[in-house]
Amino acid sequence: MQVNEYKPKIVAFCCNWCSYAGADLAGSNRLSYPAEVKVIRVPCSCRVNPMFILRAFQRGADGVILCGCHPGDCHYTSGNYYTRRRMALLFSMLDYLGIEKERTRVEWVSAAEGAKFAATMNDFVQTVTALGENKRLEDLRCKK
Amino acid sequence: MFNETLIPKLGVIIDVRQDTPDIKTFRVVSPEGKKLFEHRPGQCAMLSIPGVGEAMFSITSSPTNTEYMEFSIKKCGCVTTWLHQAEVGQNVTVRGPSGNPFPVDDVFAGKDLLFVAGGVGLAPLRSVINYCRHYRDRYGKIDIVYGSRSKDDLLDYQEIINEWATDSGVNVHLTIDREQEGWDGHVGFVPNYVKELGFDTNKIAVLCGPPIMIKFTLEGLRSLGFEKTQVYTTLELRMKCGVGKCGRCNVGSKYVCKDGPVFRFDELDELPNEY
Amino acid sequence: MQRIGVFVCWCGSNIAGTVDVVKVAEALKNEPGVVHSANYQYMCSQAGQELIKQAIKEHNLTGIVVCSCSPRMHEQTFRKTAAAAGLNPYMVEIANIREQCSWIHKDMAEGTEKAIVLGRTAIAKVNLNAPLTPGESPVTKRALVIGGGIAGIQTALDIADAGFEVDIVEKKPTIGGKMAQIDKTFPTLDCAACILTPKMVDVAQHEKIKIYSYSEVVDVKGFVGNFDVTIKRKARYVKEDVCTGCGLCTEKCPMKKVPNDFNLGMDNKRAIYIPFAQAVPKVATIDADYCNMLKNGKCGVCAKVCTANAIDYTQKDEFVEEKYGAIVAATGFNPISMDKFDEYAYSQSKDVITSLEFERLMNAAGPTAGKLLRPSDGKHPHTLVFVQCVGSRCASCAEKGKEYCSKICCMYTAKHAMLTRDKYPDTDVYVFYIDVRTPGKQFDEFYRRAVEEYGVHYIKGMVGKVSPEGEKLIVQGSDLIANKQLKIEADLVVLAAAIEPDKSARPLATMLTASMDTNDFFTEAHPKLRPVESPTAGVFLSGACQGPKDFPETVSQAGAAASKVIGLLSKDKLTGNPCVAHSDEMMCNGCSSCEKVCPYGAITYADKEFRGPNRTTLIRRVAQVNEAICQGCGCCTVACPSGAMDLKGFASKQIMAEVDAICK
Amino acid sequence: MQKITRDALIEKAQTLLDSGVVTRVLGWKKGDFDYDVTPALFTDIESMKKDFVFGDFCGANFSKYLLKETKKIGVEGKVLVFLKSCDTYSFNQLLTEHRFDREKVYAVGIPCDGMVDVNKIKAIVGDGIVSIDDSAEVIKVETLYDGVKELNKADILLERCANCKSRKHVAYDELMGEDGEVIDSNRFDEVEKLEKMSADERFAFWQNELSRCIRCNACRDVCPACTCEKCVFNNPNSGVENKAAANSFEEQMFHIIRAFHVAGRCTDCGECSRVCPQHIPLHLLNRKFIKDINSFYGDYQAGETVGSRAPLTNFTKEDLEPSEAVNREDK
Amino acid sequence: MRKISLSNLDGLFAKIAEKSKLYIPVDDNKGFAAFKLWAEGVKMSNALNTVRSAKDFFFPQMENLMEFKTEGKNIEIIDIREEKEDFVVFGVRACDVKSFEILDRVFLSEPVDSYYASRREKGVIVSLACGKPAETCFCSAFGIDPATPAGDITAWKTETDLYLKANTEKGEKLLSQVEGLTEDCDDKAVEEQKKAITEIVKKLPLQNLPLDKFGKGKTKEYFDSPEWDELSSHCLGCGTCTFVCPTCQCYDVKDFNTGREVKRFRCWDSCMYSDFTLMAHGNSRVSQKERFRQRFMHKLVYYPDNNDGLFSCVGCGRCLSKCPISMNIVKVMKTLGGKENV
Repeated sequence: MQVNEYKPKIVAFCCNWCSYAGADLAGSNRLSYPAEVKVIRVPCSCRVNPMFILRAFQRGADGVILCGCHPGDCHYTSGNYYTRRRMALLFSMLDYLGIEKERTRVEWVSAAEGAKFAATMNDFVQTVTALGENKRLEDLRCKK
Repeated sequence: MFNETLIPKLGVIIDVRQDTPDIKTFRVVSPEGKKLFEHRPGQCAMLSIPGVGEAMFSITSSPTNTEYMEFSIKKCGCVTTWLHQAEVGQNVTVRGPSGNPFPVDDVFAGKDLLFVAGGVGLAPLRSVINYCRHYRDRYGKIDIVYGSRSKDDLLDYQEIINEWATDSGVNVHLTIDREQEGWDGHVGFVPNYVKELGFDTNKIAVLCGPPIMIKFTLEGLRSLGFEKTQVYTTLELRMKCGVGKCGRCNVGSKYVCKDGPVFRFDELDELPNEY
Repeated sequence: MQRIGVFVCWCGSNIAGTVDVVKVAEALKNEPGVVHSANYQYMCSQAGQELIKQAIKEHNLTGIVVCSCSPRMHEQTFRKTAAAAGLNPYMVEIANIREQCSWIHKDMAEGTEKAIVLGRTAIAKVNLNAPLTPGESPVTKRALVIGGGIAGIQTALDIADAGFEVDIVEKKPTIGGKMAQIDKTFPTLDCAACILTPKMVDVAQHEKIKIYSYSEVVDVKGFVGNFDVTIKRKARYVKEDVCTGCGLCTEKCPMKKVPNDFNLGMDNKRAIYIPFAQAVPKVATIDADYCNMLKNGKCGVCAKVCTANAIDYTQKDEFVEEKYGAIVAATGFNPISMDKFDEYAYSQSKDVITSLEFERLMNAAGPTAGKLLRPSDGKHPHTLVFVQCVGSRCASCAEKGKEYCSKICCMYTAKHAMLTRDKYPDTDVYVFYIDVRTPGKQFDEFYRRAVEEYGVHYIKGMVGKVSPEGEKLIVQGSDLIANKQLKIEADLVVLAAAIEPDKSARPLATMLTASMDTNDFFTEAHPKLRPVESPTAGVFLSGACQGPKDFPETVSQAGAAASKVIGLLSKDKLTGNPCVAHSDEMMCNGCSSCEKVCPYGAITYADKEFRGPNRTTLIRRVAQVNEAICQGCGCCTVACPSGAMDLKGFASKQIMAEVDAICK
Repeated sequence: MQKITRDALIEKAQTLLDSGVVTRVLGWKKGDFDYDVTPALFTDIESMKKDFVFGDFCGANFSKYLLKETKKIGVEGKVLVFLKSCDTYSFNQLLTEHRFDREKVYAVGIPCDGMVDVNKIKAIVGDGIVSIDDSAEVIKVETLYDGVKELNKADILLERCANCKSRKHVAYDELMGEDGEVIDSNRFDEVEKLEKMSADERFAFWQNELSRCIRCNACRDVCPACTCEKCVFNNPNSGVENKAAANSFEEQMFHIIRAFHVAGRCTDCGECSRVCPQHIPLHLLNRKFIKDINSFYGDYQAGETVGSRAPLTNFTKEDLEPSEAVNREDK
Repeated sequence: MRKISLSNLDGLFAKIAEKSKLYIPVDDNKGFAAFKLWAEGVKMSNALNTVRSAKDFFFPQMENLMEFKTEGKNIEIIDIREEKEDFVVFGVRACDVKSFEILDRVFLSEPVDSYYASRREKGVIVSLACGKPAETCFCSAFGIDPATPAGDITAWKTETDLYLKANTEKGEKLLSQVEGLTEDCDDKAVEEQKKAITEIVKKLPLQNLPLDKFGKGKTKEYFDSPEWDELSSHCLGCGTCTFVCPTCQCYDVKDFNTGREVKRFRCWDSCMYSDFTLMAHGNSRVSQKERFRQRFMHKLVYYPDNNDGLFSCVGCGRCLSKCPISMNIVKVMKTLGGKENV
C-alpha cells in the first residue's frame, strides 16, 4: 500500500429523511464508496448553515457535499428549496473569491437512490482528490 | 527567556466541596502536591481551563495555610460552570497572585476588626479572617457579620460554627434574609443587622458582598460614626491580563487587578463611579 | 463535562467483519468525556441493552454513544434503553458504523479507522447534548370542518360517528355543495341527490354535528389541538331555530326576479328562498340585496305570512368563538369564469353553457324540470357540441386558464353525451377532445359505451371558434385524426370549464398558515405519504380543495382526513418532538426572516420587555416558537443571521463539533 | 437637479419644529475641516443655525440611527430625518424588518446629486487641505502646499454615488425638490470584471484586499442591514466568534458570512466601503450577491418596498441548482 | 550626520536587509501605505504616513502566547516563546516613534510583558522627518517635533538625499553597518528642512488644542461632564479609532481549540466594543457613552495620571481621517476643554 497517497477529507451533510436513508441503502446494498466520506446527519438540508461549511474547510476538510431530498420531495415540504437558493449563492460567492468551485456540491439523493449516493460520493471524492489539498480556505492552525 | 506573567502554572484540583447549592470550594495544589505560590490576604488568582477561558477569583484560603490554596466559586459564567462539573484530579492553570492585599500587617495590626459579608462575598474575606485568627494576638476583637439568602446559602458554615465562633475574642453574627425552618438565628438583611448590632467606631471594617449590600452597610456604618478611611472593600470587574495592561478593569486611573482589588472607601471616593 | 459510555456493536460479523470493534472501543476510551467503553456482539439484543443499562447505573453515565447500525434502525431502541435506566433518551447518539462503514468498506484497517472517526464524532456531539423533554399540550376534542359539500359532509359524519363533536361551517344557506347541483354520477349513473340527501339528513340529525350554515370562518388562532376559531354567522333575517321550512314565504314574496344561483342564474327565485327542497338546514334565507323590506323598509309580506314568526328584519351578523382540536379544510371547487374564453361565445349566446349549467338543465329539479331545452328559446336542441378542456391543460395559455388537468371533465362529458343520447335519440352529439382520460374503475368502459352504444361523435381536436348565426351556433374546429377543418351547426354548446379552488380557500389558508400551491390548491404535508394532512399540524384536507377529484375520490379522501382527525382527537395530550427550534430572546431582533421560511407557521412574534442599561426597560419584538407546531426542520436557524434561532438536538454547536471531530 | 441648500433644510426643520411635528432633528454638524462632518441630533433651531451643515460630504446614511433614536425612553415626539434617495431604501428595509417605529419618524426626502469622497480629493491634491468650497459643480480645494485646485465633482464622487442606482425616493413623509428616477447604472461592471478573471486571479485579488482588513467592524457597525442584537462574530457561542483575524481564513470567513447574512437585505448603500479604513471594496461582495440574486431569481431591490419577501426567504420550484449557479456563463 | 543619495536608496535597503529584516512603508494598489517587508524592487511610499500605525511591530494585532494540550483531566502547558529576529523599521514618523514610549510605559513596566519586550529589544527604529504634514496632524500639540523625530536613527529626506543621524547605540550600530554607502555631511540641508517644517507646522489648523485643560488629576472634572452624551451619541462602537491608533494597547486573551491543542492568543481589543467589560452578571460600562468616555479619559486623564502627565495621544491624526462618523479626540478636547471659554 502506498503511504503517501493523498486522501482528501470529505464532509457530507445528509438530510435524515432522504439522503441519509439513501446512504444507508447504499450500505445495505454493499455499494462501496471511499472511506474519506464522513456523513453528518441533519434533519433537513436546510439545517445546514454556510458557517458549517466554512467551518469544515477551516478544520481541514477538502470538500463538502450537501445531500437532501429532491426538490418537491422535502419531508418538510420546502426546506430543500431554501437550501438550493442558499447554496447557489454561497457557492457562487466562494467561486467569486477564487475558491475552487469543485470543492462544494449539492446533490439530491432520495431514500431509494443508494446507488446514486455511492456514485455521487465516488465521483466527488475523485474530483476533490484531483484538486488536491484545500489551500484557499485553510486555517493553518488546524493543520497537522 | 524571562518569566512571563501571562503564562500560568499548572494546578491540580485535589478536593471539591459543595458549600451551597451554587458555590463550590476547590482546593488546588501543584502537580507535586505543594502550594503553588505564596499570597497575601485579599489577593486573587486567575484560574483557567484551556479552551474554556480564564477568570479571576479570590484566594479564599489563608496565606498561613502552607499546603494548598482554596477558591470558593459561584456558578455564573462559562468558566465557573465548567469548574462546577470538574472532578478531583482535574488540572487547571493558575496565575497569580494578583493585586494588592489588605493591609493586615500595618493598618489592621492591633486594631479591632469588623468583617461584614453577604453571600459569596465571604469568599474574599475568608483569607483575611483566617489570617487574623491565625495571628490572633496581633489584633483586637474580631466581629464577623455574615448573611445570605438562606441557611443553605451560607458559605463555610461548618468552619464558621466550629472554628470561627469558638475562637476567643471572635464574635460571629449570622443572619439570613427570610425565616426558615431549622434556623433560630437572626433573620434580616445584613445592613440592618449591622446597624442593630451597633458597633463602636474604634475599629477597621471590611465589607464584601453584592453592591446593594455594600451601599447600605456603608451608610449604616457611617451613621454609627465610622469614617470612610476606616472601611475597606474589594472590587470585582472584568479582567483579562491581571497585570494592569489589557486595559479593561480600570476605574478611573486605577486598575482593579493591579491597584485593587482592595480599596478603602475614601480612595473609592476619588474614583469615578464606574464599578 | 459529560460522563459518556461508548458501546460498540459487532452486529455479529456485519460490523466485526470489517471493523476491529475491540480496537474501536479501545480508541474511543480516550475521547473527551468518555468514562466507559465496551463492545458486544449484539447491542440491540436484550443482553446488549442490559449491558447498557448496567453501565449507565454503574458509571453514572450522562450520555451514551452506540456504535452500531443506522440510527434509522435502532435509535429508538437505544433511547428506550437509556430511558429505562433513568437517562434522558435524548442523551443517546448513534455512530452508524454498519451501513455507512462496515458494509461499504472491505479493508479492515480502513473500516476501523473510519469507525473510530464516526464514534469520535458522535461523542463530540453527545458532549454537547442536553436532556430534552417533549412538550405536551392538551387536545380540544372537537373538530371543525370548513365546507359543507360532500367532502365536508363525509368527513364530519366519520368523525362524529367515532364519537367526537364536529362543527361544519358552510358559507351557503345549505350544505350539499356541488353534488347537490349534479344530476347523475358517472360511471354508475345513479342519481346524485339520491345518494347525497340521505347523508345530509344524517348530518342534520347527528347529535355530535352542529351546522353553521350561511357562515364563514373569519379568524383562526392557536395550534394543533388548540385552535381558537371565530365564525361569522351572516344575518339571514330568519330565525333558524324557529323557521319550519314550510316555504310559504318563498311563494308569497313579491320580489320574483332574483337570479337563482342554485340553478346558476338560469331561472329566478324570490328574495326569500330555500335553495332547494332537500336543503339542510331547511330554513329560509332573505337575500338582502333584493329584499324590499331590508332595502326600503316597505313590504314585510314574509313576516306577515310566516305563522312561526321566524322572520327578523333586524338580525345582524353574529360572531361565534369556538375551540377546536383539529380543522379540516373542505372548501371545494368552482368552474372557472368563462370571461376570458370569448372564442366560445359564452357571453354572446345563452345557448353556450358550462357543463355545470348543463347538469341543472338535465336535473328534474332544475330550471327546465329536467327537460333539455335551449336557455335562449326553450326549444329542444338537436345538435349538441361538447368542448373539452376549456381552460384546463392550458400550458401555453396560463393567463387564461389553468395548467393542470381538471380530471373530472372527460368522464362527466361522456356522461352528459350518453344521457343526452339516451333520453333524446334524435340528437347528434359531438365531443371535441384533446385526449380522453379514463383511468378509473369502469371509466374506460363507460366512455366506450358512449361512443359505441350511444353513437356519440368523439372528435380529437380543438374548437377554434363558436359564432352565433341566427338560431344556430357555428362551431368551427379541427379534426386532427381526419386532418380536416370542421364546421358544425349546433343548437347547444357545452363547455367543460376547468375547475379551480373556491375563492375562499386563499384567505382561509392564510388564517390557517397552511400552504398553497400556485393554483391555490392546498399543499399536502407530503405528496405521497401524508396526502390528507396540511403541513400545518392539526389542519387536514378533504376533497377538491387539495386538487381536482371525482366523488369516489373525494369521499375516500374525506374518510382518510376524518381518520387522521380521529387519531388526533383520541389523544388526551399531544406529545411533541422535542427536537424543535428555540429562539434566544436575548439575541433575537425580530426581523421576521425565520417566520418567512417556516413551513408550519410555528413562529410568532411578541413584544417583550427587557432590562436595559441604567434600570430602563426596553421593549423588543422577539420570535417565539410554538413547540407544538414546530416539526424541527431547522430552516429558521439558517435564515436567522444572529444565530438567535437554534434547533434542539441538532444545535449549531453540536453540528460544528461533529464537523471538527470528522476533520480532526 | 437643483441643489438643496443648508438654509432650505434649516428652514424645513424650523417649520417642523415650530409646528410640533417633530421634536428633534438628525443632521450633520460641521467639524474642524470642511469635510469632517459628524452626525448630530439637534433639538432647537438655534443650535442648527450655528452648527448644522449640508454639503457634498454628508454621505453618512442616517437610517440606522433611527433604531436608537426611536427607542429612546421618555423622549416625546417624532424625529426628523433627511433621507437621500439611497437612504430611503435602507429606511424601507429596516421597516420591513420591524427595526423601528415608523410613527416616531418624520422623513423628509432630499434630492442628491452624489456625495464626495475626501479620499479621492486627497489622492489628487495631496495632504494639507485648508479649505474646500463645494458650493458649485467645480469643487475648489486649497492646500497648504499647492494653492487652490479645481476638481470636477464627477471625478471625486463616492464610489456608490458614481454608480448611483436610484435617485428615486422610495419612502418619505415629505419630499423636497423633485424626485429622481431609478438609474440603470453600471454598478455591476466591477463585479463582472472579477467574474471574467480566472479563479487564481480572483483569489489573488481578494487575498490582497482582504489581507488589509483590521477587523475594526466599521463595515458591520455602520451597515443598516447589520442590526443583530448580538453579532455572531461577537458571540462566544456562535462558533465563529473572533476579534482579530488570525489568518486569511478568518479574514475570508468574516466577510463571506457577513455578506451572506445581509444577502437579499443589502440595499447596496455602499456605507461599508465608505467607512472601511483600509479601503477594501466590500461593496463588491455585496454586489456579487445582488447581481446573482437578480440573475438567478429575477430582479430584486431590497428596500424598494416595505414588507417584501427577501430572496433568501423565498423560493420557486424552478430555481436553478447550485451547480448551475457556479457554472453559468453569464454569472 | 551621514547622507546618501536618494538614487542609492535601494542599495541602502539592500545593505540593511542583509543582516536583518527591513520594513518600509509601501503603497498598495490604491495608494495607501503600509509597512511591508522590503525586498528587491519594493519601493518606498511617499505617503505621509501608513494607515496602520507602527505599533504592530511590537504589539501585533494577534499573537500566540502559549499552547495547551489536554487529555482527560490532564493539561500540559507549552511555552512557545522563541528568540525573535532582528529587524529594522524604516520611515517611522515622529508621532509613531513617540507612541513607542507610551506603549513601553505599559508593557515594560513591572511585570514586564516578555512578548513585547523581546520584539522591542530586537527592533531598530529609523524615523523620518515629516516634510509635508497634513491638516490632520497635531503632534506638535503634544510637544512632538515632526522635524526632529526620535528613534534609533533619525532620517530626513530632501529632494536629492537622505540624511541619517544616530540617536542610540542601536542606531550607531546600524549606521556603521551601512557606513560604506553613506558619506559624512554637515547638517545645513537638514536644518533648512527643519526650519521649513517648523514654519508649516505653525500653519496647521490643529496646533492650539487646550491641552492644559487635561492631564493628571482631572478625572472628577470631566467624568460627569454632560458633553459626553452628545459627543458619544452617534458613535458606532466600531474599533476603527482604536485599531488605527498608535497608542491604543488594550488587548484580549482568547483560546482557540484546533482540535489537537488549545492555542492561547492575544489580540487587539477595543474599549469601544460593547463586550469589552462584559461579565457573566453585567457590564460596568453599560452604554456607548461610558465606553466612549473611557477611551478619551484614558488618553487625556487616566494615562497621564499613571505616567507623570504624559498624554496617551501623539496627534498622528489617523482617527481624524478614519472614523466613520468623523468623531475624534480633537473634537472631544475642543468640546470639553473649550467649555469654560465659551
